[in-house]
Amino acid sequence: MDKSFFSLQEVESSYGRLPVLHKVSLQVQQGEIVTLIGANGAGKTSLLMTIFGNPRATHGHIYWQGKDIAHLPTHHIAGLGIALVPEGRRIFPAMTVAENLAMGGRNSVYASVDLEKILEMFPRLKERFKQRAGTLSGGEQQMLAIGRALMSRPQLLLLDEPSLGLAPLIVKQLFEILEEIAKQGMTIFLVEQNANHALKLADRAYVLVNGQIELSGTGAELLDNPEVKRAYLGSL
Amino acid sequence: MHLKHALKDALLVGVLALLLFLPMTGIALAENYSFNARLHVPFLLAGMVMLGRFIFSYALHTYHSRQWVKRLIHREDRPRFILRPQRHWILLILFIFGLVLPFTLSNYGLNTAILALIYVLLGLGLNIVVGLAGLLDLGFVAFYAVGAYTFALGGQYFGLGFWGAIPVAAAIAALCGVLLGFPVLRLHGDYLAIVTLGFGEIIRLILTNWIEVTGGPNGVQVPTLQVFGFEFTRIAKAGGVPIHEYLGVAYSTAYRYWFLYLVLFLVVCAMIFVLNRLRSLPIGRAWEALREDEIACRSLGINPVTVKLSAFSMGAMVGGVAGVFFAAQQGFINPTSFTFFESALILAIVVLGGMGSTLGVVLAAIVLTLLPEVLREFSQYRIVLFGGLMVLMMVWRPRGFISLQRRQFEGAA
Amino acid sequence: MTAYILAQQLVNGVVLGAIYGLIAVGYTMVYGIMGMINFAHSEIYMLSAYLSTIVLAVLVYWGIQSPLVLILLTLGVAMSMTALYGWVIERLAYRPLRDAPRLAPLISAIGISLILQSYAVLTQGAKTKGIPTFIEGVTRFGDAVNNVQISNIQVLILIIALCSMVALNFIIQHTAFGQACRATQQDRGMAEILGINTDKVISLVFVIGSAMAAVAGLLVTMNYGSFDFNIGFVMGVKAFTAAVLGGIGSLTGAMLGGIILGVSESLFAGLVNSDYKDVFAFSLLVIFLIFRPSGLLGKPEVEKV
Amino acid sequence: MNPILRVENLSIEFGGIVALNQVNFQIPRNQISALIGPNGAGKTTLFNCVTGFYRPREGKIFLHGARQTSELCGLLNPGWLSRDLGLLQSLQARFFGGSHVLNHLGVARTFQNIRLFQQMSVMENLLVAQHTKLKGNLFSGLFNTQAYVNSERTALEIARYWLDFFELSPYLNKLAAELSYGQQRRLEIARALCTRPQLLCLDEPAAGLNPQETAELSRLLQRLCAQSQLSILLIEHDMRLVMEISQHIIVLDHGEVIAIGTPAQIQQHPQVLAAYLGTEYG
Repeated sequence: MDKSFFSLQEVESSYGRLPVLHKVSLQVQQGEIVTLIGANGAGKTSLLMTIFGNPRATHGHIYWQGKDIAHLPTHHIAGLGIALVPEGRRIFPAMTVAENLAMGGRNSVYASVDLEKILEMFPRLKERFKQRAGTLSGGEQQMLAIGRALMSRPQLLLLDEPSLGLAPLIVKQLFEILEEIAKQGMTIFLVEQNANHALKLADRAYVLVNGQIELSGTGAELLDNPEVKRAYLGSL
Repeated sequence: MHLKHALKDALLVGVLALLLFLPMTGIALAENYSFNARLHVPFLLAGMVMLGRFIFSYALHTYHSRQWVKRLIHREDRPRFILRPQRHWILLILFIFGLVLPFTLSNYGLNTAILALIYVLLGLGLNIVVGLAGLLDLGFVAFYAVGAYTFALGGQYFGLGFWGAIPVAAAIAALCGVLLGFPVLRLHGDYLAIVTLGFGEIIRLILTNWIEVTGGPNGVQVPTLQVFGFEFTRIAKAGGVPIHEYLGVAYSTAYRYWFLYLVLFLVVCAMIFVLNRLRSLPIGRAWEALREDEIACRSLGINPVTVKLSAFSMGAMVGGVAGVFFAAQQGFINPTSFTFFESALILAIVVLGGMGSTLGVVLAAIVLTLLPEVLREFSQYRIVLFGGLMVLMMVWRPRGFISLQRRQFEGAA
Repeated sequence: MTAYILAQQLVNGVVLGAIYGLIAVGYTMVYGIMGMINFAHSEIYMLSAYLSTIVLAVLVYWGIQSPLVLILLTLGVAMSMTALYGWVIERLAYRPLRDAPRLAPLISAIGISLILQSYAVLTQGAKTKGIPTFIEGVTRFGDAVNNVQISNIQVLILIIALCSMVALNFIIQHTAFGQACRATQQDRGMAEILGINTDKVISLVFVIGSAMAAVAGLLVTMNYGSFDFNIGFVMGVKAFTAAVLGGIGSLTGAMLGGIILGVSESLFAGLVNSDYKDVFAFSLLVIFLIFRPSGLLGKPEVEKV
Repeated sequence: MNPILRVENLSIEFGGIVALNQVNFQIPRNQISALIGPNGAGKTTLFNCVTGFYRPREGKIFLHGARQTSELCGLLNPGWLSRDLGLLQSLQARFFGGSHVLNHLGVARTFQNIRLFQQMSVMENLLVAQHTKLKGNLFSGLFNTQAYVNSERTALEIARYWLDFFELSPYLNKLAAELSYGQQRRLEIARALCTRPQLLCLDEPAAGLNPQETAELSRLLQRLCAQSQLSILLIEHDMRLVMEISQHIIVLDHGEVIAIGTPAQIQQHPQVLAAYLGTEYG
């Protein structure tokens, strides 16, 4: 039994015949912010989706609080205290903000308490509470997606490229909010292309290349790593 | 342990089956709002289901049997057997066999053989639309009806003969295909299916209700078959010469069937040849490409509208020709031959033959027409069987069992 | 005179439309959630006519006389039986095809409808079946010659249809299941990630759709008094037309589309030609699909490249 | 600059959200140009406008072909009777969309998520691409007339040439679905080239490729541009590849062009660094 809070051990998965992950092992300790960076198509999103069983891991183990969850159906995993803010936000556009948040908290007994807190954290959502989610701006939708994930009172929050398509100012706000959430004791696993922001926020980081973990270390270490600089931070 | 599990599983399924079967099979509605109970039937059926389920779940308790079944029932998007390029002498033997066959059959056998060939033709026609171009047409019977009525009404009003009817019916059916195709090509998959279904029904309703022209539900007499001035009747009806008098042999009804069979057989052979050729021609490739990915086709400069229309009208044309033969064989047609059920049957042929496979469609058409004839007492379960097979094929082998090998190209020079 | 005929056709049309709407619900919900036309839905409706007649016959045989008890019991039993059929069909013929190419579930559905039709013929015979009229009485507005009639059965149809639609709308809009259902409709993968068992949701949608078809089945048989194994087909295409008219995926749209189709079809039959009323309905479907495939209440799709 | 493509004031929106806003740029002839920017910046949308899959709300796109200059948006949104298209094609464009016409003018593309004809063989994929170039109708094909045989021979030769170029010759009879991911990417480019384009648009050609495959692709693209009269526009996230092969870069952010220039210029551009490459690393 692995004692760590959350870990992947030699996980492999594929979409049909196309392999996406190759023996990925990583771990996240309670209270940490861990980030995973990598180029487009490196398999970052697939990794998060594999944790949720779609595609299913064809090999390896995913341990959550000492239990292998690699074979659980997707809808069971949410009930275990893991929440995902997916790539492209994937809010329910035809539902109101209120309904979207309610969807996140449907299995939580603390839903009404948490709703207050979340609306406090994201005042914009409070203003638009009865509005259809599809009419929100990109940044607001991202806040909604995060709020929705928090509604289930998760112990581990997975975020997939939350800064995608957002203006720099909004990205800055977003990372402040993530920092705030982390301060309240949330464990965060952040997948980002915006390596610069992510590495600054993270305690530890992994670099994914072609479905394999190539590098790992503390955020600061990787920020100074010339290889990382070259490939992901754009200075040649 | 697994025995207990299997028993529990079987019991559950059995109770469910009993619930499902109880009212429909256990109670037969009779005249005057009364009913006859025959409760043994649902129990029998449920028992069978239970037993089957028990054997199945018990057999699955080992890892190996599970793996084996998993492999067996795993859906495969490719046909199981791929035939190498056909040997010409086999084709020749089959061809000669087909030519000789009618002379060995009784009138009843001849009729069945002709019907089988008509379904082969219909299957091949629909195969172009559904199998190759991937457009689900549920109103294919409309073109069949158009062909049949073109011959019957054309003969009645314009003195159209059999030979004339074939190209005219082909042209009119193709035109109908284009007319239907143009508006509906904006629709994708499911919508297309339902609109073509509606179209088939519209044609049938018009045939039923436009009594002054089509004779309505009473149907219409098909002109007597006349070829180069010869007739196949005992005495001349349409001003020609009865063929037995000309040849100086005794009259037999078989002559007409022989003639029809042979012409139809040649048409089917020609059709198979054309289809085979088409698959390696630009248009056939474009149909398949369109089925695979329409957006990619557009990016390559292929006009999806003309390609779809060509598939639609080609298919319709073949359906129309089949209709002429049907009318000629029946001698009398009415709208009841052109219901949705007929469309579903043709679709079943295409699906069971493995969509897109010419050989498969030919075999499926022959088997599906002959099967009920061979298993007479079984024939009432025929439709259940077709339906079940359709579901099974989709779940298991959506692309059929057999297919011919694709065209092989030589390597770079 | 024509005003009365017009009014009468209007009444008949609304009643007919209510029934179309009930069946359209099944199409629209399944299409909304799975993006496929449940072709077998019309045969479920056909089956429900048999089931309710059988239940009714058995109940009468057991000596139950009161019309209200009869209707409620029949409705209850027929709905649950039909729902069971819907559930089993989804399990056997659609669930294995979740990620198959688009045509596959449609063909599988056609297979199922062939099976159901012939199941009805094999077990109950091909003859037309009857159902006794046990609710009589007609309300007339106007004098002896010029009048508009509404039979009590028609009133009952409207009441039951309205109640079921209101109930269904409440379920979809305000219950947890309804929310799960809408979430699944908008993004199945995300709903699954949020902990919704979407397989169960889809099963339930089939169950609900089938139960609504059962309501329609009983009401239609009570109204017309007879049915056979063929009634599903035309009714199915028309109900689907209603669903498209209203905008597929929308419950209110289904009801609205049903009423519009029912009324316009009755008016066409009364004013133009009753032989071609089905042709009219089908043409309406074709025209709508071509010029406004998103229906009256739906939103147009954006093509994804 | 002698541009092959000129985009003027292009704007498009989806459901009220502006995806492209007043975009202006030019693509030089016979060079490799790259379109970069963060995810969601509108790159693929722009691609879809250039290749005819989206109709922009306003703006013009000019393709300066070898023989004529065409305004692409006008072809997609013609009047009832456009002079360039003729009556039938105009009607079709109005009712069914006419994106395929752009390919006839010399624009070819690949897709981010590979769109091959999976159940057809490699060679057939390449022949489908030459559909419009194959001479003759149904009957000339059925009866193998000389004209048809000749045009098919030419098509096969062209297909074999590109197969050879992209090192796919050994697989010509395999189904596209049986190829590896990298081979599928290359086949998709070969297929686009079989339509004999003047402008080739590649949507993330290196996505999902491993470093060797990417290097190989880079070499092939450079060779391609050097030896044929071809202009290439590509969307790519792999900055190493972009900086290596492209002579001209356009940076898009939030639907607007924020910088245009050579790789060296782009790497120094403050706004680009802020929006995309990271603030402190320049």
